[in-house]
Amino acid sequence: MVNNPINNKFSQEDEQPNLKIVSNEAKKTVYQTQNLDLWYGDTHALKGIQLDINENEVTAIIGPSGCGKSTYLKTLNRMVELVPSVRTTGEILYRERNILDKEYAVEELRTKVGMVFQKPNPFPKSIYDNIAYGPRIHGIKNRRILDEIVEKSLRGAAIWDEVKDRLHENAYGLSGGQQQRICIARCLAIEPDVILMDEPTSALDPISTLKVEELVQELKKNYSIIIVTHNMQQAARISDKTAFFLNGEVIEYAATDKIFSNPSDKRTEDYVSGRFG
Amino acid sequence: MVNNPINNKFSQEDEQPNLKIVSNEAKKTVYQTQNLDLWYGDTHALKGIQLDINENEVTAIIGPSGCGKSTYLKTLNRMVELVPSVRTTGEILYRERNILDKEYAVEELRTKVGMVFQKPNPFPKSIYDNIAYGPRIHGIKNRRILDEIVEKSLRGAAIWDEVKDRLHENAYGLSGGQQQRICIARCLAIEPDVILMDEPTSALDPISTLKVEELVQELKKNYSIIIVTHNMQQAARISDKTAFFLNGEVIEYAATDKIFSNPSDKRTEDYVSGRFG
Amino acid sequence: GNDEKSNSSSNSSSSSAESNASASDHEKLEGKLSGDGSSTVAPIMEAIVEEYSAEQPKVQVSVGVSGTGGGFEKFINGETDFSDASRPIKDEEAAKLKEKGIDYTEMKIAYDGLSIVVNKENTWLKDATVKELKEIWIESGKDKKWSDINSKWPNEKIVYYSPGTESGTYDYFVNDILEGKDIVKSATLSEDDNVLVKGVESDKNAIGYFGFAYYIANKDKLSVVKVDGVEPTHDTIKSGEYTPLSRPLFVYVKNEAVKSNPVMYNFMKYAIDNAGDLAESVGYVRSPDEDYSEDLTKLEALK
Amino acid sequence: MPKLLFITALVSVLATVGIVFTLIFETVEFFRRVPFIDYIFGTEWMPFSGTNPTYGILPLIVGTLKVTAIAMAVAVPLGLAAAIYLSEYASESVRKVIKPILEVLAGVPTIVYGFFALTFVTPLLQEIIPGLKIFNALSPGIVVGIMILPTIASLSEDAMSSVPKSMREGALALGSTKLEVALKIVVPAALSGILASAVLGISRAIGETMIVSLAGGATPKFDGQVTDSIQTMTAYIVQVSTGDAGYGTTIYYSIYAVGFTLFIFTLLMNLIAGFISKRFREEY
Amino acid sequence: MNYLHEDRVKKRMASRLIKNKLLKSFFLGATLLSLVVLAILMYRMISQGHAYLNWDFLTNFSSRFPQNAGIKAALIGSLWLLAVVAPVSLLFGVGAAVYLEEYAKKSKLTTFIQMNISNLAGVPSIVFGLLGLTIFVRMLSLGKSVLAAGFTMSLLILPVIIVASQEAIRAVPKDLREASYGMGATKWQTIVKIVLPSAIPGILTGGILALSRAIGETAPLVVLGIPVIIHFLPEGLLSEFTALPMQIFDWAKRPQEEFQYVAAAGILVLMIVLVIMNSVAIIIRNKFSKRY
Ligand SMILES: Nc1ncnc2c1ncn2[C@@H]1O[C@H](COP(=O)(O)OP(=O)(O)OP(=O)(O)O)[C@@H](O)[C@H]1O
Ligand SMILES: Nc1ncnc2c1ncn2[C@@H]1O[C@H](COP(=O)(O)OP(=O)(O)OP(=O)(O)O)[C@@H](O)[C@H]1O
Ligand SMILES: [Mg+2]
Ligand SMILES: [Mg+2]
Ligand SMILES: O=P([O-])([O-])[O-]
Repeated sequence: MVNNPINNKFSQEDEQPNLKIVSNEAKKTVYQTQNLDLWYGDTHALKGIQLDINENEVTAIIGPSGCGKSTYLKTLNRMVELVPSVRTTGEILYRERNILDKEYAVEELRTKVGMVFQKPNPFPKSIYDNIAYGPRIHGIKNRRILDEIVEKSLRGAAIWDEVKDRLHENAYGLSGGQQQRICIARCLAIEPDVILMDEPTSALDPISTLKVEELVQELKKNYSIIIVTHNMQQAARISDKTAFFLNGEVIEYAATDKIFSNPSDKRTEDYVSGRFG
Repeated sequence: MVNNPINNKFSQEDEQPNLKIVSNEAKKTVYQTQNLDLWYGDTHALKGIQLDINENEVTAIIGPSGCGKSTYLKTLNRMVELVPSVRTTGEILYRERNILDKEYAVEELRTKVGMVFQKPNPFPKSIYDNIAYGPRIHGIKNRRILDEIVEKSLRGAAIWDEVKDRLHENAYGLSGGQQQRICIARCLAIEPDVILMDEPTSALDPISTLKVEELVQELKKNYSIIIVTHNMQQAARISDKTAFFLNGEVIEYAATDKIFSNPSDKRTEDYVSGRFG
Repeated sequence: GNDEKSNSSSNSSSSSAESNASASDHEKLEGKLSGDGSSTVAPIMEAIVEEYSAEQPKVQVSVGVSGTGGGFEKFINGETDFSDASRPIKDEEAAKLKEKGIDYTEMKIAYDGLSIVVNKENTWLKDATVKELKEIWIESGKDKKWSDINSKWPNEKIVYYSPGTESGTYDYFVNDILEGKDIVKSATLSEDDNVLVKGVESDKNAIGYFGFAYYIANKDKLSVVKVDGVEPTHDTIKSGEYTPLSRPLFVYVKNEAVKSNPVMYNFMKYAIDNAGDLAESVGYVRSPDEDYSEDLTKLEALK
Repeated sequence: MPKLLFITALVSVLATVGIVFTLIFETVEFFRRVPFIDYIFGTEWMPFSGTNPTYGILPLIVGTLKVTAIAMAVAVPLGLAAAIYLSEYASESVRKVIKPILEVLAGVPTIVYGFFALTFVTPLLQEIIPGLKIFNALSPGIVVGIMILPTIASLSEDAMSSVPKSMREGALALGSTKLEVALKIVVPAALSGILASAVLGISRAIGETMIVSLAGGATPKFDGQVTDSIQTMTAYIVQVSTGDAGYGTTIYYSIYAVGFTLFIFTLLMNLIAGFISKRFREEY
Repeated sequence: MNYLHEDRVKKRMASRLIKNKLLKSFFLGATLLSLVVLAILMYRMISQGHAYLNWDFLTNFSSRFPQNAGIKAALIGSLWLLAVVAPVSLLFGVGAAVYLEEYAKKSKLTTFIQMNISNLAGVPSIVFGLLGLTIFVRMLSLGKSVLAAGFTMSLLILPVIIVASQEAIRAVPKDLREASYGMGATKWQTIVKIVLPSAIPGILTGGILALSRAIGETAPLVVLGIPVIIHFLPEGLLSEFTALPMQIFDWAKRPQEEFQYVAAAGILVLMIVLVIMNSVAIIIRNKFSKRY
């Protein structure tokens, strides 16, 4: 079913865009998805997904509304399980361990795999408490250590300067774009390995969007990032590889440049040229 | 404030796309917007809008999220008044009468100016009752006449064949695309002069989108259509003229071809080439 | 007066100032007591508790007003130390108490005159014989008009108000006037005596009956009916002239409580010593002095 | 933790079990003394009769239904009208003022309403209706209606407010007046919620106690009069509780039988409410 | 073909607009009616009761003399009652709501519990009185104590609190839970740190409204046989006590007309207590409502 699942690390490197700095060694994969099928009750939302995701890269997932982008993303940290009717088959190996295995403690997984959502969703608490939330639930109580984590995370999310003087104000007082960066900082505070982002800029204005995009580029040095977006230009701008989903299937997965300039599949071409969606 | 409000009917005709059938006589305007300013409380959402809209054409309004597209559209049938804090200055002449005048009964205006929304919003009634709703409130009770109107409207919205055998089933049983065409049919049933559409396909799948787009092309023979869309390709495909909004201002208004191939304003160019939004 | 029996703490006055003064002579007691029962007796009991608690502020006396029968129900269940009653205990109730092993003693604490009342605008019924009363109140299987009783009276339906069927007052009326026969079905029966006052007050064709105290409190709103020529007053009730509608009011005491709870003895003694005055202060009639001395003897015997 | 929480959730089940348990033993005892058929079909309720007590529940049920019917006749139209005003016409600031006042009204203790019915509404009605007795079904019925009006208004308003805005916009965009939107779109769409609020109102009217005890009288009657004294099931229980049902008498057991009947009624209302929300649920 | 002729539409427009206006006034009138009733009610109580409402009224026990009668025992008794009902009903109510919203699987048992709760909400208060009399007063031998009445009232308002808490918990945006889970928080951590803090305004508003119902309920107390002649304050949970509505009921039954006014004064006190409780609820709601 899957059309062109180009998972080969070497072929992919040949197609890396020239403008991006490409490390010459073969990238390691963080996630390997094998034969993943997912149902919401009777709705077959993901169909035979095969997808390997590389370390320290930005992987974009694009596709029309309802094609399963969010569902796939949420499967990677098992958030999808919050829907009671969900059923999955197949495997997702994260760092060689199958996360769909019930033995795998979700709390552990989600500590390693952070997530940023479409709508900024800070907690109704102070900025400080938002960032400190993760470390605290993992048992860190020492105020000095927390202070340090908060500062580091806010700096990491490029928002320290904007909020450092009002760490104890409610996060709801911030603008949408700032809130989204707070959410990213919150996610950094648990020192994840992978960051999942579901349309993180779709609720933001152009300038905030730009800031978040720059941040993503910065973060990929230390984290592996998987980002869902409906904005094809955004995918083209910031990602290294792009997967095109349609009706729950991966139609094409390749270096971003290839997807946008020379897709193998007619449907990909139709989509990226804006003929639907 | 307004940057390049190209309202000149003649210059515009020169720039009509070659592929479209262009009538040679000068088009009449249905709407003339003059110095329109609008505030939501303290938010200045529309700033000095100048815009003339032609009869029997499709006029597209594009722009990034929050730029005021929907607000402007909703001002044209005064739906914007549903927000209690709204304040407007300036004039909108519809067929030479100022609709912002409190004397103008909104109910009358809205009978002439139909509207189709982003998310299909049929009433929780049968398909038949959905379509017959408008005629009924205008006092048509005769069953035979109603039957006729329902059929005609459904045919007009290109959905008669799909639903003719289940007119008395609940409209919620239909797919999103069908529901959207039901909403269009419902709007046709009151025999409007103008049809406003706010991102009418953004919640639809590709095939339904195509159907609605075809329908719009068909409808413009009898109606003047103003359509808001975030899909630039869609604007390019179906509209005669396009207005580009940014931060509540009209940045550029011209024949669609010009906007997409040779915009006068740098910001328009940035936007249509996908550099933000 | 009843002064022969009085000691320092129980003089005839019901004024709290004097009670307080005498309280200082007393050892302060602590403890709990609870009672329940007749709504007829309630005003007297309230007066007693009010005065007693000024004297012995650390003694906690609580009294419910569940009616004579409701009081006995709790008394039988062992929930209360004493029970107020507007009629003597019934055989069934006594049997139940025996079954449960609860010994009790009956104390008479005052008299009540049951008053028959009619609307102020009622011009025809000023005086009634017991026989007429029976005729008016008995269930005959059909609606009754005043003219059915006496052809000179108006040709209008009689409207009845009676205390709740299980109240001591009702019992007494049914026993003594109706000789155990059924009361008219159409009567409004209410435990709330005020409701009866309101009812009679608002309807020209109404008749009702209830405790003397309620009549006294609403004298100006209602007319009282003489029974066999005798009007209920303090004197006629106390002297026994107002028959058959004057009746004694009781407190039933649990013997065990008097024996084991010094507070109970103290309270009851106070109650008996002051019952006559306090009863009069709330519109009832004091018992003959012999009754109180007899009560006191009984109480001492229980100690 | 989930186990502990589960136990807290079980408390409500235990309460129901407790109620059934409490009622059933005494009720069974009652039916040992009074034939079930006589109880359920009897048209005469005269438990206090010394010679021939009768226990036919119908007069009490009729009394209850009279009050309920009058209450609903007051509460449904007015409550619905208020709900429509609040959800469709009132501005946010008006709603902000009126809703709390409605809540206060809903929170007025029933004893206060009872006092009000007896000392204000009844005399007022007597001016208008000459033959009206001091105790009657009309006055408590109206006051019970006033008491449940806020509940009906507030629940119906919730149901109407949850009709999606898009539905209203759709109708307004077709040139409807607000009235047309309210009556033709919103009310039908919110019908299940509205009906459920009415059923809840009925069930509260049936169970209402103090108002009918104070203002309804204590004369069980099997007829259609509303100007005369009546007695409801609840008022009977109060009458016996404040009076003196000798422990172990048939009267004592009868309050449990009446309580059980009341319980059955509420159960019935609940089933109806459940059925209504299933049957009339509009999907949107 | 044209069905909606312009002049036809225009002609009908006028009458449609008038109808709209007329019914709007009717709807407004119905809304204002409840305000009018409240005003009359308050006016009546104030005009009848104000003369008796003074400091002595609050600090005296009841008396056989109307001018000496006070509400101390009932007021303090009601506060004691509240002190039992509030923790008990909130603990069990919120616990049950958390269980049903966060833990319960969709099962027959869950549906049954939920149905049972909504059914219990409709059971007349007087029936709860019968329950309390049998179980708490007699079976558990708590007597006519604060505790027995408190448990009875707690059960009475439990369904209301459960439903209000469930709604408040449900209203916590899914976003926030997801954010918390997304960071590796356990369910319990998410409930305690995110869900409950956000739901607290809703829970408290619903809770306070339910508690004010418990304060005003008379029928169950009547059935429990709560005493009214009482000249002491409760000293503990097992003390006997009386409560505001009971005292008012008793005064309303007294033979002397003056006691009607004393009863009205008692009603004023009760209403003031309720208004205070309601205001607290409103303040809480307004203060926290704009959080997300
Ligand atoms: N909770 C759910 N229960 C049932 N079906 C669901 C649920 N969530 C999503 N679906 C269905 O699964 C499919 C994929 O949904 P998903 O949200 O992953 O799409 P998406 O690509 O993220 O779309 P969008 O761009 O609109 O966010 C859709 O058909 C959707 O209707
Ligand atoms: N009801 C409202 N109250 C206050 N501000 C509003 C309201 N609706 C819109 N706005 C503000 O007005 C501006 C224009 O909003 P509008 O909805 O017209 O944008 P849009 O171009 O349609 O965006 P989108 O593509 O997201 O639909 C925005 O800044 C928005 O925040
Ligand atoms: Mg999505
Ligand atoms: Mg918009
Ligand atoms: O309350 P009673 O005195 O009438 O029994």
